Amino acid sequence: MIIMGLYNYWIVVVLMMIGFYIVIAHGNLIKKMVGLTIFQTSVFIFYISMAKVDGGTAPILADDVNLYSNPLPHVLILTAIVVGIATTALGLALVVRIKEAYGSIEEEVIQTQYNRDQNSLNKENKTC
Amino acid sequence: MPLYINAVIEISGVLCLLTGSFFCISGGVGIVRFPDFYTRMHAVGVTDTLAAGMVLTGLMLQSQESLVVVKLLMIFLMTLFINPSASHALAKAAFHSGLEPLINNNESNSKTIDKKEGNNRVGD
Amino acid sequence: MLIAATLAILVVMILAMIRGIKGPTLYDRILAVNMFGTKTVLLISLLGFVMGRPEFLDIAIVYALINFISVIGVLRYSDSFELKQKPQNKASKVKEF
Amino acid sequence: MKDLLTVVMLTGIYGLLSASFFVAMDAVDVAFTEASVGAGISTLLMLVAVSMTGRSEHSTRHKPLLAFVVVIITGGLLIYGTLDMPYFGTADAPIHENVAPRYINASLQEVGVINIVTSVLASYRAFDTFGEVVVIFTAGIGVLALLSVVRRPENDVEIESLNESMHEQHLILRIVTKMLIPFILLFALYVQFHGDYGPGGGFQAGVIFAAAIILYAMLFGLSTARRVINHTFIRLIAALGVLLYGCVGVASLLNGGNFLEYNVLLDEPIAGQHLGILLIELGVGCTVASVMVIIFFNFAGRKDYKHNQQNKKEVKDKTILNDEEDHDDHHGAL
Repeated sequence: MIIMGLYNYWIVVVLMMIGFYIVIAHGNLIKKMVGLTIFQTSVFIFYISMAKVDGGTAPILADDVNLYSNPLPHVLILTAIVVGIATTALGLALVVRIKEAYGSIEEEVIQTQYNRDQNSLNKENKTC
Repeated sequence: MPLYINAVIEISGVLCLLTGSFFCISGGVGIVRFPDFYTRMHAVGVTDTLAAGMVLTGLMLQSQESLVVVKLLMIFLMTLFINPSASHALAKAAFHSGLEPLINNNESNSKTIDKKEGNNRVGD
Repeated sequence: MLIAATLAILVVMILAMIRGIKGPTLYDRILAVNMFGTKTVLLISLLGFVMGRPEFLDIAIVYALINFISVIGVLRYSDSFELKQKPQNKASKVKEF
Repeated sequence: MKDLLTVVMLTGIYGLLSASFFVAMDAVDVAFTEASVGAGISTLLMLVAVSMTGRSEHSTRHKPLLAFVVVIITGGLLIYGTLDMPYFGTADAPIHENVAPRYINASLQEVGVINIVTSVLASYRAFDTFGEVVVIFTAGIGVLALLSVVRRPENDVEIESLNESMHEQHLILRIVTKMLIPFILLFALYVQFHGDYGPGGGFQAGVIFAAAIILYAMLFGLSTARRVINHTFIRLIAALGVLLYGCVGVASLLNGGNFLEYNVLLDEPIAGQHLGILLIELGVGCTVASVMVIIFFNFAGRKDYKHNQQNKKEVKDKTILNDEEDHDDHHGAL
């Protein structure tokens, strides 16, 4: 009973770790963005589940209700969702530009290509 | 007299909800069990609209406020418009992309292939 | 009764999710997403009644609309994929109609 | 999963699921936003991005074992941290004891708005929301800087011809969309101005408004949509929204109050609050809608542009090949 009251946090932690794993273990940049989205949603769920009060209803005043959920996390998350989509769009735009510049969205390919470019640049500088 | 009408409305609402849930579940079983895309689409496309209509009608019969009924009616109308056209677009896109329906019967299978080839020749 | 209907819809959502994960072709997955969306509309309208505050049906309306938009978008952008991959097949098919 | 389109589809399902979760948790406003954003626009943007960057994932995971160990350790520590947290749903958790009762009890007298979320968003924490709007605006500018392409009129003609062929294919969809779009726009306006009394507000309305325009652009072609909504015009609207928000703040400063203190805007404090909330929600709605439209137009525009360039290249290659063949023929003849 003592432990069971915490299950919402555990779900959040599991989701968060899934997102974290995708971000660090996958080389594909689009997948990294998906992982970030999952991570983000886990934070949303964390806030919203903290705002819930047993027996309370949505924080919109009504005549015969006197127990409401906490409106403050709702406000924070509401704006965070829209900001989240805007930043995701920015990240995807960066991914698209990386694809155009390097011809790939795999981290390793990009890294090797970058190193090669850098080496050739260095050589040119030395010969100069 | 009003009591009697209330009871009828209540019972018909419950019946609508029940049939709606039944259609929902049959569609769900269909989407998992059917062998290929087009049959699955058939299962979903047929039951989705009907089930949504049934459940929404059941809710309409149970609600007291008129605003709620109007909103439910709007959702109902929108599912009537949107679901069939989305299914249509999906089936069309799948067919255009060259996804073939699965045909078990050997005879009819060869026949359709013949037909297709003939059509293609004419088209070319 | 409302709770029974909600449970039925939850079961159907799980079935749709199975198809979405398993689905061999892309179109199976789009179908699963579409079905999931319509079931979410029903679930939200039912939840409003279960929780006793049915005036929040606006969310269900938004869902119905957004579901349509996302299906159209998926078809639009997956279509262009197929167009790139097999242009000839597509062209001949279009001629037939 | 190697197929990125599948990943995007499943992300869409995830968005739908999380929004139903928000409804179950009484957060109707959040569910509203997640419904319009997470399920619709974010899936769409990912799809466009995937269709530009390629569908399949090539590389294998790097050091999956190490990553797994790191994740397990972090997760274990976090779960250990949750042991001291208040239980789910308890009414006397610390989060409910500081400012929340004030918001719930005093909001009706102080702000006069039934929806507490709106009153906190637009009145108590208006400065915070101002920051968020600026972040959205900045993200829009960033996408514009990264993805905008110089368009020439000759490109338009080609895109149009491509669109014409598509129109004939999607006749039914086009008609249904034509019937739906006015309804969606009307509904967006309802959400915008009904935010005081029910779930809704500028953020949600903006996204729904943008979704209608995106639907139009997808089915009737980008150039047609651009003719309806001019590029310069939409950028102007995005900037005007932020400006309107800031101006309300400055106006309240000039009237002798604090920044964004609406009580001083009119004679009656409550009427002033209503006016202030209406104006800043309008500003938020304008900015969010136009930024979303800008983001989508730039993504889709870049895709069409790339597509056209590729087509042109292919055509050019073919003509060059043909020319060479012709030359060869001449040589042979000579």
